[in-house]
Amino acid sequence: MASLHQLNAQHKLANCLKLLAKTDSLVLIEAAVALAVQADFLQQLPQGVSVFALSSDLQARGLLNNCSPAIQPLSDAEWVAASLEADRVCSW
Amino acid sequence: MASLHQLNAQHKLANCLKLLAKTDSLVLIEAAVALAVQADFLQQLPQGVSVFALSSDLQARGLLNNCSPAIQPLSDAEWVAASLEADRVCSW
Amino acid sequence: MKASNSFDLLVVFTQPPLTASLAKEGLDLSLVNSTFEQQTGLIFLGAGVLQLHPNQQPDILALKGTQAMLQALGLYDINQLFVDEQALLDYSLTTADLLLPTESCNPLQLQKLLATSRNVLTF
Amino acid sequence: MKASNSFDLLVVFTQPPLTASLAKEGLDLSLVNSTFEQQTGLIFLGAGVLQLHPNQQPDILALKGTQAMLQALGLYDINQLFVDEQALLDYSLTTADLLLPTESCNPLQLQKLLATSRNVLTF
Amino acid sequence: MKTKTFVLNVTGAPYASLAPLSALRFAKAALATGHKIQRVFFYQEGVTLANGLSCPPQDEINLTKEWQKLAAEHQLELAVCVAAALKRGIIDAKEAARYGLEQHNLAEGFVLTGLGQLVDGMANADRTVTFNS
Amino acid sequence: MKTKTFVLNVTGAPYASLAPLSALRFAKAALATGHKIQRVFFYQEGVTLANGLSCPPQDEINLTKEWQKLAAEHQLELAVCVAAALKRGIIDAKEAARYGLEQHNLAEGFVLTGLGQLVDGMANADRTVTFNS
Repeated sequence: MASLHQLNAQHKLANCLKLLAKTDSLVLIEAAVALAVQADFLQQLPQGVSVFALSSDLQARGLLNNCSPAIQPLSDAEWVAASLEADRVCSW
Repeated sequence: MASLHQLNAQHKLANCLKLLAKTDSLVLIEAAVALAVQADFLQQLPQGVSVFALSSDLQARGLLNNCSPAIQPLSDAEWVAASLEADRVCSW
Repeated sequence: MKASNSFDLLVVFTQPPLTASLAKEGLDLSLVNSTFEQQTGLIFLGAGVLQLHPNQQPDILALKGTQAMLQALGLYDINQLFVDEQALLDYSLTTADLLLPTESCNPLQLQKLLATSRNVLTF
Repeated sequence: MKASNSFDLLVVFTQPPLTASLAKEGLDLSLVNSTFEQQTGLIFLGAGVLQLHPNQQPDILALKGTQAMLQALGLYDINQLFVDEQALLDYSLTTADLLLPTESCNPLQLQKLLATSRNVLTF
Repeated sequence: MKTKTFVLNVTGAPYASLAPLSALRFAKAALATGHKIQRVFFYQEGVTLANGLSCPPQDEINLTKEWQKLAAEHQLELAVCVAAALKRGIIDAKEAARYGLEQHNLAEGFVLTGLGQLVDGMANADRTVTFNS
Repeated sequence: MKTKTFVLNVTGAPYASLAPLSALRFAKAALATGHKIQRVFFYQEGVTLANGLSCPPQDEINLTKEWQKLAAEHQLELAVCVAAALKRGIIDAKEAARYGLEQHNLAEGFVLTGLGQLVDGMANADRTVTFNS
């Protein structure tokens, strides 16, 4: 019963981490894609969490090429698919 | 040439701390008065910073009696006076 | 513990009292949810635990606050309130201090609540 | 260093690009300020340094972005841009990567900019 | 692939947030991949998208119009929480009359409705996705 | 005590923030202690306070009316950034005509004006205080 956590602002990360189980996934959207290029972001997450970031949001901010290889860019269609693969979406 | 930093949300503290000089003052307003009862808040500030919190904002949230003794409650009139004593107000 | 229960909707409060009308709109939704006979669980996370702080006097600011709505939760059969154990520590609180009976939960218990609920909304 | 200059207005950008219309409204204000012959200094703080990240393509989202306004700063005699040294490290950037010439500042230098400016607005 | 039904809950305002834009992208991608949008609900600050008097600069996206266009093409329901809307000054002709106001501003294609429509949507859709400020 | 002049810059919306309320408290305290409010400027989301169609529940504070009352008592200037307002659907009769809109909603006592009024205010007042969202 895994959740997809949808994070849209960096400052909401602390609360998101409290509910983020190691079997959950995380998708960075809007301005939160800035986390994808932040040095110490990934080490804050529990081991095993799949991390995605919306491709268009990365590209719009010039961050697509700087994105960590551990973070998978998603097209909008893949975003929709990810929301259905999880059992629920938890938007922060 | 000291500044009064006016902080209205906890998540803005990190940026505020970057510009907060040890000769500056800090006033907690609105929901940021929650910091006044948070265990590790004061130790994040540079030594020497005067810390205030608006009395009414504390009282409205039931926090006036729990407020750390190192934080001075301000009436609205004292808030106005503090804004004039500083050389500028930096609202976060 | 109750944290193994399954809810139709989990409502998560993350902000201290009188932060915009967030908490009020989250409680409005919780009450309406209940009238539709949907099981509702409430989590108070991070600074959200302060929503349950006693002695709130929102009228000092000519604001309305959520005390009356919180008291009404029981009438709507919403009795399952969970609080973030770490947040209680951060704000030097215990469950005995809070306005309503709650269950204190560690991260794994909070995560289990999410994992067993159909929908979740954060406020 | 230029960080000893005194400004009538210091405009502080704290958010990454395309966070609401915050940056745009901060730049609007900076340009108007300049037409009133007020000296304006700009600080890019925390995630705000990403405002100057190259290769932004806001049109991908049908948004407008601030690139044109940033390029126009020079025409309005706004040439003093300061960036948060620590934020550059956090985002693995150097001043050479940025869209415009800037000066990298440590906390004491940033605090001095504030201490010598008449007014400050954060966006 | 099986067709799924979505409810979208938009709680962030245009300009103050990207919520209405992200929800629009999500809706378009969901429809393009064969899914259904059962209802779009506007709550909290999200109700301000339904302000029919907004005049964005001509070279900027008009999100109210984009949503109206998508809704017309796909017969989407654009449901606006009436309590949240009235507080924030988003009002239709009928409510305006009831409050003794001479003007109104609810954009065409949006409907004022109760919070029950969100609850009903969440209970029945395959997936609810919220777009916050 | 010497009388000082303030400019207040309100950038947060009612309901989404406490900015209009905190600014009101500050203004009242400043006036009560003998100071002057040279101008109140509404920028960014703050412009939505000037929506004359807002209908808060009867048992809640109506911040638009509170500001109108204070402004009337003390001849305060309530200046609303026109560019920020038009984007967010806050419009007076004159601008509505220019945009071909049949309705308008700017609350009485508020004036649409340029950003220059904020800059001018900041340059001339003894102290500028901003109230953010």
